[in-house]
Amino acid sequence: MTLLLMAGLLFTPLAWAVLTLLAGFRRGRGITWLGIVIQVLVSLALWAVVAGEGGFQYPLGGWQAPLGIELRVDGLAVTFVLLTALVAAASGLHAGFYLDPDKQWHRYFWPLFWFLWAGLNVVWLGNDLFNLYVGLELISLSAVGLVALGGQAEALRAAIRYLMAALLGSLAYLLGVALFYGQFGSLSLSGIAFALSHGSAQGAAGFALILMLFGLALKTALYPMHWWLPPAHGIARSPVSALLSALVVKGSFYIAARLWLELEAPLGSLALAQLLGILGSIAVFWGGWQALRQPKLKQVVAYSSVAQIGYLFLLFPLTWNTTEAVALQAQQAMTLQVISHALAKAAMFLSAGNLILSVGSNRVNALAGVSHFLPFSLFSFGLAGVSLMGLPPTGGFAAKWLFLQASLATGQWWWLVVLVGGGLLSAAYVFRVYRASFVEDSNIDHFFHPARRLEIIPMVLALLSLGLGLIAEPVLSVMALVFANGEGT
Amino acid sequence: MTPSLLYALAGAALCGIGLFGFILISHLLRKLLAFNLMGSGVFLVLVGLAQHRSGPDPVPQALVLTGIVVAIAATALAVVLIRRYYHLAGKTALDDAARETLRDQGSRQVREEPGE
Amino acid sequence: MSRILRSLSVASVCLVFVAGLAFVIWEISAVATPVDLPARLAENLERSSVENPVTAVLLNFRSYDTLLEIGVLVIAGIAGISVARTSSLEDPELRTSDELLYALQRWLIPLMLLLAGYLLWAGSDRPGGAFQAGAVLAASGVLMRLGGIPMDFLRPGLMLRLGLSLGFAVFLLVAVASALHGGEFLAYPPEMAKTLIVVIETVLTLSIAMVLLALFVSAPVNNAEEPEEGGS
Amino acid sequence: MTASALLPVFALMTSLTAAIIIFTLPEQKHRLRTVVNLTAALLKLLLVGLMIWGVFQGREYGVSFTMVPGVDFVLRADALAMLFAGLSAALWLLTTVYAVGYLEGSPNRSRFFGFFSLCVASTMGIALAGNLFTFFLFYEMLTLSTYPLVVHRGTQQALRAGRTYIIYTLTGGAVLLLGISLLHSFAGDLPFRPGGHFAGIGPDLQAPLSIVFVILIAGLGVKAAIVPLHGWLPTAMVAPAPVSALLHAVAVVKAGAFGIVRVVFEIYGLETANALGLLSGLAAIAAFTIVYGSVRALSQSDLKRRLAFSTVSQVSYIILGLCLLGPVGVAGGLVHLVHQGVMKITLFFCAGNYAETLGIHRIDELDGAGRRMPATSVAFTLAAFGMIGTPPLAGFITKWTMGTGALATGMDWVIAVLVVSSLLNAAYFLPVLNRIWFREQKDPWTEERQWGRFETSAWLLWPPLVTAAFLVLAGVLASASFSPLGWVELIVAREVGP
Repeated sequence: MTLLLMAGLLFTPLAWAVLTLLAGFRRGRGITWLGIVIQVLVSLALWAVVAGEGGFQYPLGGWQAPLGIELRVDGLAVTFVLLTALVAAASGLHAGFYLDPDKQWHRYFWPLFWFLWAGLNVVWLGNDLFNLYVGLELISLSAVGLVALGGQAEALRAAIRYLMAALLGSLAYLLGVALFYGQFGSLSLSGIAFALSHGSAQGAAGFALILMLFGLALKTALYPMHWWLPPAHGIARSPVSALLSALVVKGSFYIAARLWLELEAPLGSLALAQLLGILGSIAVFWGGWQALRQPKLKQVVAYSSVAQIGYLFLLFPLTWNTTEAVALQAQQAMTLQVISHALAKAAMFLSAGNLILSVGSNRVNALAGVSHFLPFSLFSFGLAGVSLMGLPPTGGFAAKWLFLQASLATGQWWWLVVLVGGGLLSAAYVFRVYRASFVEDSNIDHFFHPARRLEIIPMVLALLSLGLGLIAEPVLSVMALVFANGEGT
Repeated sequence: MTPSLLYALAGAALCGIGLFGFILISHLLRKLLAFNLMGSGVFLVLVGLAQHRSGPDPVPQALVLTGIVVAIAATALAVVLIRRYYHLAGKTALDDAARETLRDQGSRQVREEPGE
Repeated sequence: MSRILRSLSVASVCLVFVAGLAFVIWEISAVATPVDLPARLAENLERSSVENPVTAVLLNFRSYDTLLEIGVLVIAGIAGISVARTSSLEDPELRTSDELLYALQRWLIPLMLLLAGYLLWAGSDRPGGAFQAGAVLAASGVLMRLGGIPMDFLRPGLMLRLGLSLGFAVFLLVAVASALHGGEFLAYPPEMAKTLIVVIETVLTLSIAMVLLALFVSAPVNNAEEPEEGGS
Repeated sequence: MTASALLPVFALMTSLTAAIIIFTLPEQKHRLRTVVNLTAALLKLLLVGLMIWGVFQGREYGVSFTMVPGVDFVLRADALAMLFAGLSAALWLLTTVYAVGYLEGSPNRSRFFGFFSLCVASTMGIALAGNLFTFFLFYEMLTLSTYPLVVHRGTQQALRAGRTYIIYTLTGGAVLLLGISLLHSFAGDLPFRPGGHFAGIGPDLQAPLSIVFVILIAGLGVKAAIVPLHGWLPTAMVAPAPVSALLHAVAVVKAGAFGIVRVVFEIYGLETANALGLLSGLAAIAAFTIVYGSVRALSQSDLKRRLAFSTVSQVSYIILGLCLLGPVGVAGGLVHLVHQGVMKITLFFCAGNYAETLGIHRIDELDGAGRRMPATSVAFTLAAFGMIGTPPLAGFITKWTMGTGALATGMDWVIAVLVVSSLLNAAYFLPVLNRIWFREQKDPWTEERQWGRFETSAWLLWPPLVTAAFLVLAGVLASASFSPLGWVELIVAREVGP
């Protein structure tokens, strides 16, 4: 059973990448839908298995950890696998209607999409540092390919910028891996954590950890290394932007979080933890401020990603040298933030795409009077915005609440300013868009209603992120079980 | 000091040189070369450090082979993108951010495409 | 002035970085690793049915990495051809018109093909293998292309895409088939391991060459056109 | 889970469902939309009526489940909740009727009624919330759902007012969240409970509790329009009349005031809050707000603006009532929650009628309006006298009860505040009435419209008449057990003790 599930999870995306590469756009779309059904079912089933029986290690090819590659299938991993399945399915469905089938280069969307999905699954399940590196590259290159799709000058420029940042980040990570291998003779993350807890030298490994965190932070677009993100996410086609903002940046963050949670006790330091937290805080404010000033709709959303990613980095100061209960709370907060941001941001980009399709322009001001036509997409955009603002009952609120509680419990009150102020700033940029849609003095009479199926997909995502706060408890309970397992191994 | 350790240290130096170039050079192809220099440095560290104590170690060799393929793939893709960018925009470097905003707001109204 | 300052500051950052890295390498080299991976590898080499340990790691112990690595290569190929929209295949300027080079090509290309074949074969017991062979194959393709020999399969079309994905697809098929056969993934049945690995290597060679060649062809010709308005 | 436990959920769902249905209806389906609106309003009134009956007999309805670890979502119908829920259910029905008439023929009605229903759903949630966390959830939902109503007209002025509104309320919400999470960090998840949670706390908790109290009140005070946090309210009156009515009478300001009631009664407990020395400060601010609002109202020439400042003043009666400590004074404050709502909604309905029928916005245009629109003007006059506190109208009951309560607990200065405020009320309402009834019409009406056989559209006329009748009845029948005062006495008996 698990064998089949793992086969489905790891190899379906790869196989579908090949199949869709051979087909044209329309046939590729049909094939993709079938694949999406399979992937979602497999992800759900795996999640159910882990929720019921707990996590497990999965040695590939039958070779145990230091020699071969072992996958770690625990609750956090399957939660993210499931999240990926949901968001990627939504983006894939949306793209099928959104992309113009007659542009011949759009056929390459499907194979790149599937490779991206495959890479994400590699990262969620990976426990081998080098395997994670390959997974990261799989993600980065397919993401760059997706951004460049169509090959216009602006898109190319964004893609090149993105590629350069991604490559530098990967190399920094790989250098850290090289140092780890030199010191421990193993590539398995759990193996290294085990060796460290049994008294290996630590100074050198600390340097390696910093290198890896730097590389991963660069790929996650942590301030001040965020410069590549807004152009890339802004220029890409909307379903691509959704994938990039919702999932791709989370991949590198996830590795950073895993590294930190496994290795922070021996290798972390107060300064490093606080530094990451402070950079995250600056990102929250800087990203929010920039989002407020962007003239283009998708740039607003892209800068909002910079801000929302900032919250994630509060994980580091809140798990360093704190009690188990607080650390757990911070991890739960991080997980909820990842999930809710992924859902909300995907909804936002997809609905932004619909709005742009409707009014024929990417500028925020062009939305004047749009609410007149009651576009569903505007509503989805607003609902997703509620989650970004961190208002109840959304998942964003639940995450913020847990972060607040963790900060208060550790006495690190300064994060309160970030959490509360950041929420207000995001309200400001969301309402700026909303406000534009209520302006009545423009006389737009032309409004193109996108197909309902295009509008329903972001709506579903937005509702999911809205309702996440209400069902946070069951979602987190699966994760809590897992964290206990994950730390035990 | 064994030769392997020397390789590793040389790799460190290459990383530094590559990083210097990567940050400072704006010409895209040369930036890419700097990246490859850095990559070679990392591979040297990976192999040299591991082989320093126990002699030839096939694992890092295999890793480096994999790494090389990945680096080649990335490089080749980057070259295609850069060449095409040069073909369309006539530039060998990315514009800096300041000029970009200027162009967006300037008199040359950028045509807004319906599909963004 | 600010340029010099910038260079200096970047240089000092890089120097500090190198110094730190060198120091760390020095430190690490002084202590023994807790895990002795080469020894474990040697113990298990028999079971992998490949004599060369590097090949064994690549195609057996860590074959998942290799599978994904080929995936990365295919992605690069796809992304490359997706942005290529020039008919540079027909561009006469790219062709050499030197008779001497033509003549040299006729000698070189068969030799290179031979070399590629040898590298592939050698992979099983000494350094060498699919990637090296593929690179040589691609190089001969580049020469042919510069010599103006028409290679229609490089035009965007089904043939090209088939070529791109062939190696990856076969590798994947083997992986899945081995799983369905009852074992773990990527666990080759011992009696067939050698054959399978040779088959994989061969198709991989072809695909790798194809990807590299496709990327070479995708890059547009050298002269810049007028910049397009707003990137339409 | 029994059906009766689900009553609060159903009460919430009626308007939520209505909102969803309305959003999906096409713009042109006016009749269907009206039917949906009225059905939902009637259904909700019925459900709330059922719950009131149950609560009267001592039953409690409620559901709860865990949302985030450590925090529960709780809906609970107790006597205090039913006071607010009953008020909003009754007034929603009337406002819906009024809004249907008011927006006849204007664009964007689907959007308007959708958010209108959402707004009422949040109000219902605020009423039924069983702990601070749930309260906060609906409190923020209210903020979001009222924004589109405030900017409904889409003019520059409306958009500016909307921005002011959203800045004030979201900042208030953020401060409230801060207070709630601070409280949560040292006291855990606190359900609302008569008597509060902090009776007999140790001295080490006193300082943090006091600070948190100030933060909570500051957060809630924005919506309750306590001076100096009232800035949004007068600007928000650019919204359409039904929205102003809703904002001022039922939803927004009342949500703030109701929150303060909950915090003082059921989180801190009246005794504890007083022991911490927090209530005298609150009383002083409330008293100042009462006088300040009235003084500012004097100088406003725009009718709705004058009414807005009057709201600033009147809402603080509720807060002042709490600070009177004794059961009688508290009852006076609480009953004003209902009385002020009924009177203010009447005034706004009438102001809307003048604007819609005759194009009157400024007070000096009102000359002779009484003759043209007698029914509306009678309702307006009744409500204005109620505000001033003339017996036997509703406002008098409030002021009388509060006054007796203040005397009982020895806070004589409150009497002075009440007297000054009544005089000021008279000073800004009587000139208006004088113009309506005793001046001759000067200029022709700027935008006169004829609506069938009444002085104005029947949809617009009946709601103010009904509310005016209600405010008379609430005064005359104050001693009946089902009058607002009777119900409030029930609450006080349960909350404070006899």
